[in-house]
Amino acid sequence: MADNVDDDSLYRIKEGDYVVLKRGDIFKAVQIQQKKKVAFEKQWFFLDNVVGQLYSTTFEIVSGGILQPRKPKDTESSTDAKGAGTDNRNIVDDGKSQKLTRDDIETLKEQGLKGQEIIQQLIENSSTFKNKTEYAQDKYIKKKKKKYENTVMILKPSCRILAMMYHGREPGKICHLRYDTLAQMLTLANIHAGSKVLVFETCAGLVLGSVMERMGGYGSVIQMYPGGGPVRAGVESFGFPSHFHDMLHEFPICHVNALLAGTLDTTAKDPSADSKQSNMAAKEEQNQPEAERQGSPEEQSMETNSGADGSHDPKKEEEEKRREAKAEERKVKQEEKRKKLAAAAALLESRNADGLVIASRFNPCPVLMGLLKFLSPSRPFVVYSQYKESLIECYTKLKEHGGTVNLKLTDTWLRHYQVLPNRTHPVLLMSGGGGYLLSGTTVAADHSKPSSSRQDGEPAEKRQKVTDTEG
Amino acid sequence: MADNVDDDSLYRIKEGDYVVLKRGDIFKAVQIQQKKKVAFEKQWFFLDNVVGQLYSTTFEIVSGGILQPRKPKDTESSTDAKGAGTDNRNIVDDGKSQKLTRDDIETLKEQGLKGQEIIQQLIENSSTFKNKTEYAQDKYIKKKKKKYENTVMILKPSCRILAMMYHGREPGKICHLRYDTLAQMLTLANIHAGSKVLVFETCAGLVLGSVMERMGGYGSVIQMYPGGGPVRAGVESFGFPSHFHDMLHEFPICHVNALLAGTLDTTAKDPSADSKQSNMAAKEEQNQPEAERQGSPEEQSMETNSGADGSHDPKKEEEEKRREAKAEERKVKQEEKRKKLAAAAALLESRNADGLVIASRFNPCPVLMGLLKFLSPSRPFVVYSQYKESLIECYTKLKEHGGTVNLKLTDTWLRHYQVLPNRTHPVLLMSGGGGYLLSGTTVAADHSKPSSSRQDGEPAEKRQKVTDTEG
Amino acid sequence: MSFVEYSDFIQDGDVATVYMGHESMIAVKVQQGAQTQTRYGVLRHSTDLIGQRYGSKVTCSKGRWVYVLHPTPELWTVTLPHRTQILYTTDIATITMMLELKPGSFVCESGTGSGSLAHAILRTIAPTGHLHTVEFHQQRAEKVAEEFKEHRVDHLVTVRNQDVCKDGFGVTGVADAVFLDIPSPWEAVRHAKAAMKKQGGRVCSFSPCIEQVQKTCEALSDQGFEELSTIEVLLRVHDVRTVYLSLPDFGPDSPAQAQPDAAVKTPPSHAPIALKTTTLPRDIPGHTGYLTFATKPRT
Amino acid sequence: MSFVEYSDFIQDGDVATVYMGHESMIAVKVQQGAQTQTRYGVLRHSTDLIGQRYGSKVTCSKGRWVYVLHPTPELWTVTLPHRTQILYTTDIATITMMLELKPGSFVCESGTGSGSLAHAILRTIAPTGHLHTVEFHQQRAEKVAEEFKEHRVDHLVTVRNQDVCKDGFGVTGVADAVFLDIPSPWEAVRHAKAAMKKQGGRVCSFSPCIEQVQKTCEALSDQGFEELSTIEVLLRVHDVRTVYLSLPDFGPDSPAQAQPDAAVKTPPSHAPIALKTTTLPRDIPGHTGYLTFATKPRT
Repeated sequence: MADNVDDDSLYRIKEGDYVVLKRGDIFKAVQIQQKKKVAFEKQWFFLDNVVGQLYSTTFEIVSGGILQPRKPKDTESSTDAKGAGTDNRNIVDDGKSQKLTRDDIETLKEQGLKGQEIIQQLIENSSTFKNKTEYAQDKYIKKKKKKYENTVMILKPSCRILAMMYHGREPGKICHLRYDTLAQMLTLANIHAGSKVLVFETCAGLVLGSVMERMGGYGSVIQMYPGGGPVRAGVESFGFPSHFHDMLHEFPICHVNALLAGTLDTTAKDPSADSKQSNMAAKEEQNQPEAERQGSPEEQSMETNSGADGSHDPKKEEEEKRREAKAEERKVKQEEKRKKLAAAAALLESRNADGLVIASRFNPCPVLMGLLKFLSPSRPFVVYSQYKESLIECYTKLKEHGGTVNLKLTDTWLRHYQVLPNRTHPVLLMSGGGGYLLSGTTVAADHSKPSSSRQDGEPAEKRQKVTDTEG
Repeated sequence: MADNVDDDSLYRIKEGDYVVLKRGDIFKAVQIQQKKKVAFEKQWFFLDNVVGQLYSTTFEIVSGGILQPRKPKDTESSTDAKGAGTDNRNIVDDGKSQKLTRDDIETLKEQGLKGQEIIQQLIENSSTFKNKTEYAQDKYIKKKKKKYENTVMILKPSCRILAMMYHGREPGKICHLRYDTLAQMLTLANIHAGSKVLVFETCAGLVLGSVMERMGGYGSVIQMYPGGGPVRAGVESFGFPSHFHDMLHEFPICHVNALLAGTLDTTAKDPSADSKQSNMAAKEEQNQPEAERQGSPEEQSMETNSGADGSHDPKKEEEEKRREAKAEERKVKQEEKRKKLAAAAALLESRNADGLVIASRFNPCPVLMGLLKFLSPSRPFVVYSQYKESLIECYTKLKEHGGTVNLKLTDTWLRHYQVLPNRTHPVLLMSGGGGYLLSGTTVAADHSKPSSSRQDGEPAEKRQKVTDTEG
Repeated sequence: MSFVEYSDFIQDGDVATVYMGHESMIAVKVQQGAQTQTRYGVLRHSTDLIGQRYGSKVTCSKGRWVYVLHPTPELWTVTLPHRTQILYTTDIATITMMLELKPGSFVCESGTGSGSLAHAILRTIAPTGHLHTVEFHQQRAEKVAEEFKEHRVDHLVTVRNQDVCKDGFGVTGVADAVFLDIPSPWEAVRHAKAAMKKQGGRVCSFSPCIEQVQKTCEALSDQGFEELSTIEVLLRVHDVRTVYLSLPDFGPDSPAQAQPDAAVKTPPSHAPIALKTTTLPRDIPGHTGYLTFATKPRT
Repeated sequence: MSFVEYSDFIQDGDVATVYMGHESMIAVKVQQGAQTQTRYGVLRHSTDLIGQRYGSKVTCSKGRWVYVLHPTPELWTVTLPHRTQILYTTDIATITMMLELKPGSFVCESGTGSGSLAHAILRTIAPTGHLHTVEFHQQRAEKVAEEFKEHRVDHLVTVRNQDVCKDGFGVTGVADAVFLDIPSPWEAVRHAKAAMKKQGGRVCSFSPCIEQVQKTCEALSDQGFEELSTIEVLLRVHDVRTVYLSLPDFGPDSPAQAQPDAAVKTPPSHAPIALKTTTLPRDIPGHTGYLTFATKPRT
């Protein structure tokens, strides 16, 4: 009890922290920076005041974008308890919808009413509200909240929160990977401290970060990345302590074949590879689906840009000098890169990784077949795809190829509930699809006696029941 | 009130009626025949006694397979109220499971305990029962019910009951078409009295019968059938009044092209077509999935064989005579067939059918494209398939081809609930898949001006949003 | 045109469905001389609609075209004016089958609401059945009666403006099936029973909340209903689309290819593969209501 | 071997998973000299298991072979001896993420049951976290403690045999997360709160029935928990298969072909097409339980 003060220091917001802003179901990851305007749900504010405050505090946005801690009692919203659907048959639709005028609302604001109270007023003065479907009511409230609510909670980031944030705000950036599906992946791949895990993802770093969180800084994670460089914005949002980054390695997949063939030279720098990589970086950019490249500036700002390459130089006279410095810098960087590559290659060469996680916009089958070679026998792997068809291909290929057992093609179905007295029911909207997973376990390649008729490397019995006659 | 007696006559079971036996969730369709042993849920009995009784009566099976109406109070089962899961943590697993011996059970039987009471005794004397998952408990009760329950309810058949029966007992025979999916089909195809509907199905006649039920004897139904003859066993199980059959027509799809080309000759008989048809009948048989040809004799007996062809003649001496008689009979039949064909052809020729329903084990795309030609513009059609992939093909083809709007590829998700005081939850097992539907509406072929760039015959706007960039 | 009988050509007084695109349709009352403003421009009824074949493509004033479709209860459900929450086709289809509706069925319903279900019932029970529908909101009862007339199904339906929980359905011993979509269905169960034929029939109650279901099941059991069964049916609409998946470049396959001269500036030639697939919308209906069915035994 | 650390080779004392086929696995305690009867024949531990690499194919006495896999919490869940109803991987994965478990987390759980969830928790919180698990059934508590020892995770867990509703978790102010799977979770909510760190944390309650959920939500609200969220996660396992679809024969296409001589005895040459697809099993899990999550705020 005496060390409460010490305890709390871990729970205080510091400058430079990666935090998550929350209002209702809406999340946004930002870094705490002094004097930096932050946009959230159509409002602007500064985070200067939150430094030193405790995590999970709710702040009120007051004039000038200043954040003030809200009084404890004033907890979040009770607009949920609205009683839709069940007793709305008595309302006469008199054609007049909202009885409050804009002036009325301004008056309420001047009287110091909180956003939530104003919304309550709006609901009570709306004759059509009760006539709306519950779904429409939710929509109405959300819209009004966006307009009038002015609180924000500041949270410590976690896999749970970031997975929900990405799914809610920018599903395209994470290949529409739903949080419950990500949860399955982490468990099916037996991610835990002390193991050596391969990750191939184009989910903004969310999957990588989630794997790292589950490993708690123990063991090693090798990010197998396509194109010019590893994408890590999502990893930064986790705000891991710096030692977590010691376990993180990266390896460009364009060297996979060379590594497997034993022809990868990591002792000297390879300029061709570098130029090739930047080529691909450009290409990478182009391959980004349009929807992802669009998006409002606000949404884009959610992600901190990783990598510091490609800077502009406006001043012509200093060009020469800077070019030299840059060349030097590049050399140092390349040396660093080489070392990193060598370290990652060393980890991979032994082909004894403990797990493989794939979640990308690439066709998963060749990715899987290529990376599976790095696993020890008796280790789990899991592949995510938004499309069942591409996992059918993986499944078929693995059955042909052998070397895996326990293959399962699954998806999960997620339902949220409203639990309120006399108004309990599933939430009226649900997520359409959470994506599909193919999971399995590697086994030792069969060098003993090639099994005569069967190639799938799995004992018969059960399988024979599900032949293709039915239907 | 005075005509109650008259009313009831419609509700009394008559000899020759097609009825449905029911016990719990188990249904079986049979015809009432004197002195005919009926097998149901591992028990044998005679239906002689039920003639003259009211529909929906529950009967007790007493010795010798005699059915006796059960006393009214003695309603079905309360073994549902068993209280699983929630309070089973206190049970010590002492290794002894069922405390009742076989002798005990026989004694109970001799004491005249009803099946249901015996089951209750078994449950109460089972120490492991409460430790089982609720799912295992259900399984246990079902197994015991099968063994000890001895009542059967006799129902008037209906689309609802037969659809549930087939789905529960022989899903392979109806292409795994779930009852709720069938319900969607009937509604999406706007099946109603007075219209002209085309049906192509290999669902034992269930879909055809359901369409006929919804048309109530008004209008016309043309069964488009593949192979040697229309399959109608399921239709018979509906027990329709005879005038319903006047609206039912049949047309072999092997004449579709000839009909469309205007070369189908329905005035004279065509021997080649007949031999071809019986050829195909044989082939048809072979094509039946193995699982469907197997099945217990009991299950097979559920379906009355349609068609009377292919009889054996054991007595050699009468061969000649019978052959002549048979030839004559065949002539008469062929003439009937010709007339039927002509009638169906006449209905089809005008190409103004009001609806099209397809549910078969055939690849749906060519079936759909072939039969859609017979519809008027602005008429609904619906195609069922167990496999989404084959409906994607239909969808793509229709978009290319034009002539339809309002295309929707859907499936439904069906959940049953246990609603009991303090034990309300979804049923622990649910049906995996109910199959997929593609529905749409025909429109007039566009003869005016060929639209330049677009072929899909659907206004733009919304469609352009869902292009293929995302993901 | 009627909602229970197809016609081939559009006539004055019909209610036609103007199809502008998926999920974008309107119902239009066809009147000689009238015109309708759509977002594709003006439709002139006399020239653009009357006398045209249902299913025809019609060009609006802005040069964009639409299809004019024959009304069906299902098209009506997506175009009707909402005066209340309505039932949609997925639930309606299930209700229709599970209540065993067919031509000749006598049905009681409450509340009528916006008439979405009622139209589907009428389609199914025509030409010899009858629907008794009870709506306690007067304005709504009048409005829906008017629509039944316009849709030429008024001979099949009786609309009553009363409180079903207090006054019942206004008929006794006639119904093969009863449908309840009211806030307190348990209060109407005894009226449902009274409305039904003594030989028995089917009943259905639609409720969004599980507490309503619990109370209704209790009332149904108390009133001697049998075969209680509560279900939920959800629709999923799959979007058919082609997606493109990139192929990974694992680098040159053999050591020979790995020679610098071979690798330099050769961009990876792995073109994305096309995949025909379906996706679900981001949000889909997660719940409409629970459907509780039961059988009234002979009484 | 341990449940929190991989090894490459099977050693005496390990618990190995013998994989005989999909859904057909057993857990085997490896002991020098022992043998295990499988349906594929006898496995002799000394020769067939000890010293073999995990993932190896091993031939049993009947000549059929099996794979010997390294244990994981997920394999344990499908092979463990059921002493109670257990939680399965789909729910466990969701619980693990939603409770924000990770290395170093301090967790309280009740009841321990058959230990299915506990193993998954231990895997995730190792090497620096701790699990306090409470089971009021003495026999079960002892058995599971024994298993933890065999699985070499006993240093990460404290098993208590007491009634959580009466006596709580036996610790105060230490837990980052609490999990409840008991018949009356609402009675343990205050104990959950007491067990948790003053800075806050996450709680989860698993209940099969909605009434339990309603009472638990009420208790959580009353005790000041926030962010209440009740969800349900269902797994669907898709069977990959090839199906064959017949093609319809609409007869000869052109009048020329329709000549008798062309049609006679020409069997339809429409070979079925093959389709790679998936199907769902006829019956799938329809419900396991509701998962209610909440956040304990700073107190």
